[in-house]
Amino acid sequence: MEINGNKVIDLKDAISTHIKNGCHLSIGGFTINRNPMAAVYEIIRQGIKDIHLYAHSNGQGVDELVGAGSVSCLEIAYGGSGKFASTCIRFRKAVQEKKIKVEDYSNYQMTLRFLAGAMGIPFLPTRSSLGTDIVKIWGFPAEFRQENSRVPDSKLIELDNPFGTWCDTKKVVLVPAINPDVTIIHVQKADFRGNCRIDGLTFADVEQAKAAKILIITCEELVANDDLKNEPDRNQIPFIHASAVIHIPYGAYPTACYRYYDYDPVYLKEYAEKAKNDKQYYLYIKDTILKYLTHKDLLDSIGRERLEMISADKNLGYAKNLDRR
Amino acid sequence: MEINGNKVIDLKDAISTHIKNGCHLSIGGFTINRNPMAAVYEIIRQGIKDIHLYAHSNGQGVDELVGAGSVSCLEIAYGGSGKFASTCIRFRKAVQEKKIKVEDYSNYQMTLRFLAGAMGIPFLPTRSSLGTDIVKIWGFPAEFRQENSRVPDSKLIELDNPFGTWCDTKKVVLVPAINPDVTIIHVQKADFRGNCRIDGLTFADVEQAKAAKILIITCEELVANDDLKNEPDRNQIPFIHASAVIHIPYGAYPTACYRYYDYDPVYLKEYAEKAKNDKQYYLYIKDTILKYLTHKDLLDSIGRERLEMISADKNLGYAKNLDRR
Amino acid sequence: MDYTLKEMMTIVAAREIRNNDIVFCGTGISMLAAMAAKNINAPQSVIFFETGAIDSKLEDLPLAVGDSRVMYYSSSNGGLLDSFATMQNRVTAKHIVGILGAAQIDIYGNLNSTVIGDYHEPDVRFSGSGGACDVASFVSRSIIFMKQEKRKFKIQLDYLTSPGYLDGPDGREKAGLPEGGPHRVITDMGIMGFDELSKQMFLKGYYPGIIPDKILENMEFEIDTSRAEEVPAPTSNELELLREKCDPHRLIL
Amino acid sequence: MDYTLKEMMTIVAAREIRNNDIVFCGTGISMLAAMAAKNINAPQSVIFFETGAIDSKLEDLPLAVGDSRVMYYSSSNGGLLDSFATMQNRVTAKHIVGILGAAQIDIYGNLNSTVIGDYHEPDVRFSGSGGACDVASFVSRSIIFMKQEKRKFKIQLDYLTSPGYLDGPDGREKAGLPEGGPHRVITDMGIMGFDELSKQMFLKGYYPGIIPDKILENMEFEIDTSRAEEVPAPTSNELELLREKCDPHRLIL
Repeated sequence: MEINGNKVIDLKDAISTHIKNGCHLSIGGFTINRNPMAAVYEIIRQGIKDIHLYAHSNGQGVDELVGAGSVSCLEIAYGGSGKFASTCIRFRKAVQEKKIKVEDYSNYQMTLRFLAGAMGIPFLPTRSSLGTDIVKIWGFPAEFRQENSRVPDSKLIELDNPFGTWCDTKKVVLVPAINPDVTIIHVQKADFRGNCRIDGLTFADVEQAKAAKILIITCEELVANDDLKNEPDRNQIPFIHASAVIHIPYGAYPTACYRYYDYDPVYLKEYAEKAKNDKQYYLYIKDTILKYLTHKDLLDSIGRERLEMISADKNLGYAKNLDRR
Repeated sequence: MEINGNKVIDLKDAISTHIKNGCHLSIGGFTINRNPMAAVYEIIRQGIKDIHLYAHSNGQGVDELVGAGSVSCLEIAYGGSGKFASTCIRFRKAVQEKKIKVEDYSNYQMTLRFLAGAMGIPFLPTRSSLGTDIVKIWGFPAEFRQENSRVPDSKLIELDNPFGTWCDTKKVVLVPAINPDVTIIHVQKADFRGNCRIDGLTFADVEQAKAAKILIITCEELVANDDLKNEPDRNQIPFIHASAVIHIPYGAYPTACYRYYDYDPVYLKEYAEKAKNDKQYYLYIKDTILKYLTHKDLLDSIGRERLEMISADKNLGYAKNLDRR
Repeated sequence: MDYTLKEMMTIVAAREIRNNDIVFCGTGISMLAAMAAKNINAPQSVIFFETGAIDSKLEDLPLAVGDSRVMYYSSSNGGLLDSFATMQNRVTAKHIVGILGAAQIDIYGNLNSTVIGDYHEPDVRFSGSGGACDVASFVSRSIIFMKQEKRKFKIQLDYLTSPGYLDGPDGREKAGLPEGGPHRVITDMGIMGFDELSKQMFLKGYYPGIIPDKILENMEFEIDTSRAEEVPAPTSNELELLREKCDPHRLIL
Repeated sequence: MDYTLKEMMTIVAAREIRNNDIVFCGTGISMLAAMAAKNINAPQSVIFFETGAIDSKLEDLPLAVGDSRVMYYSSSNGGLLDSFATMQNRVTAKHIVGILGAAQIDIYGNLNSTVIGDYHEPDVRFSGSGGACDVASFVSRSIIFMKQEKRKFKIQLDYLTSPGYLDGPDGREKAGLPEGGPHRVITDMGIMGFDELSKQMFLKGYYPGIIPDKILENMEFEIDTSRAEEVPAPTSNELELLREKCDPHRLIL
């Protein structure tokens, strides 16, 4: 990779170059916020299959990838989209119908796993989950783990504190690092080299970004390098981690992007409705995702009025009087 | 502690309340930047002794505390002040004359130790220092460690990777957490509750702050709570960690404070000169620190001209044409 | 004054929150309870989200902990690493109360929010832990919302997602967990505590119009009801503040 | 054109840096070498400080890695955790070259920057590792500045602060360290490399006016000199850019 070059590229090219059948992928965002949805839809359009997917509480993006049949293995802490689906519906179906292999962790554990990957170490310790079935029950069978060099041999390992009772701690759980082939995140601002500025909560995006071999960034605004270097304290991800930068306004739609737009409650409610029924859901994929060539086409079909409805109040960062019932 | 109250207090009171003989203390900053010098000088004025001090590469603050005889044990990665003293002079003397016990770590290890403390876990792993004397040679004797419940029984522990060769790693070094009684940091802006905003590099201040039982904050500007809540992305330390807030302009002087003032090369060079000679150094302590009741008095003796000389360029954040030869 | 069971539950939970508490909350009724406490009885309490926002202004009710509404005018916007470290850190953890929900609970306050049936052949799959296991592992006390149903108050959980007292008084210590654990269970019929010695659930209160036996009928295991008292109904002041300040658009209520 | 030995050393180091390198540097001549590379032969190289600043503009020469001058107009201002994680991370580490200095070096490029004499009864105490041990442990190649003196090129170090190849070709692997290791040693008399097979130091070049024997006289251990060639003196262009762009106020030079 050129550390220093111009990394701006088209979304189709970025996805076809970097996302292969069977690849290990991680996507940023949280439940209904800053999911890299344009990239998710492009993955579905390109018919990529057999993805090994990592997320903590990604919500919408995970559910759509699972629903479209792109995912074979999922390591996750939470499959929910807040009020719109307390359990993501296609995720639930896929697990109940055993269409995907799932491994369950907690949110902190998944975040620590990305952090360990970003730090270049094999594991990190936590006191979370001692005594629970998260430690005792493995979703991926031991044989699968042993045969597959891309997943660690153990889900989690309990370790007696090697420093005795230091910090009043007898035992910890070690969580194994994740180093995805690719991480995709959606951010507010990026420059051509891949410097990123995220407004509002970063969730675990920074750790996910730095843990990956390839980092794909979609952004609301492609700004000049000077615009970011002016305030370096606000740039969470320096360009040395980036492989591809794609300018896609509304790239997180229908999830929210702080200071730019809110989630679209109309879309998310319709989605939850359609997700309950297989036939309806296949129609959704056909008519809402596959039908359009690009994210822009999809947005055009939604129409300017809906996008204005969710456009963020400058001060608050979300749509003030949005009807969310 | 009142999580939510008004934590503004006078420096003398903060130090006399929280810093006791024998206490475990950590101070923020790096070499010649954002050392909490006003607090350091107040500790020296109050004649507090036998401090167990933690820093990574603190530089000036560590050297003055060691020089004044306030420190009995020091855990550190680097005792230097950049060009002004590639090895801090009083630190070197104290070690050579065996006046203090020292334990050596690397910068990353000390930072991870603070992070482990902040995270509430007993240790963190790294691949740094495998095969070196940092692992093999202990500064604190094993008996001292065993007798003293405030230090871990081991300096460092090597551990075979429990996940086999996951992440192509056979072995790691575990560094034990630090939970100081008190951490003191100097920041650009704080409010009465103890929310902090640091401009420029944070070094390891955030981890040091969150690892401590008591956090004392000195700040250049005491601002309204609203002024910080307006831009929460820029506040690295939320008030829930804070115990005391002290408003002290030039509180890092003679070290630098980004966007406010530069280091004072005149002071630092004179200091390095005096530090070489015991008699001269005792005169320095007497005439520059003990002679004055407060940091403001010390600053008055330096004079407005010198402070103007180091005042930061608004754009650059440091003094543009400062003579630093 | 008329009130719904959801309003009753929210207010009963809010009353458990004190000034100087740092309140961890999830989506839905748990968030509403935290907001109600802040608006009614514990104005100095601090609301805190696993996504990394602390002391958000919450001008509008968030519909998820990842909602942009939690990011506005907070004291600090960090990420998941920050929030969970704050819970695991013993200095801050002792001030934190967590509010959780689950699909199943047992007598020691252990929770299941993962599956009904066998993990590998699930009858019903739920969202999974999210931050719940972390919160239950770390914080000094937690408040748990449950529906009062036999299939939810179980002798044996189908999956133990979030630790309560595990198998008894020294369960947490044996497992290596920090002190702390479940403090209250709030249902649509009453409120439970945990016995200081046995760490088993007991009935602390029943709502107006509910008798303790009704509650027992809706549980698979039996609990001590000898200490139970009637829980006062929400006052008109409580209801007014809840309805007007916290959820004027009836998004949760 | 006249030049000082310090200028020669700086430029010899700068020539080792390539476009697409991420250059970790410390205080003093190491920072100057990184700036020289950027201004002379590797304009696309990226300078990076352990304190957390990356790609700083460096309008003025910093006098410490904690100097506010590294914070101005960087790509990102983080902290120590960020910078060292970037070095430990194998994806980024493979692009990183570290520039280090030390009080003692041995034939395998192991470094001492801690003490002369016994650790517990030191004759001379130095600053200690700082980030040096971390850099030497993590990055794919490092460049080491040394003074060419017998007491500094030691058969046996008084203290091994920063790992080179430890005790031989498989030293790093046996110890559990990542691949990588010392690449060049630059002294006031010449430049050394490390043999691909033996991982032992060898003389790669000697400065104009210096003969290899002079270098050997100033080392406690012997190294192969058969591959040594004379190092070209700094060009007038190199010197001009170094003096005028990098250190116009002669703060380091």
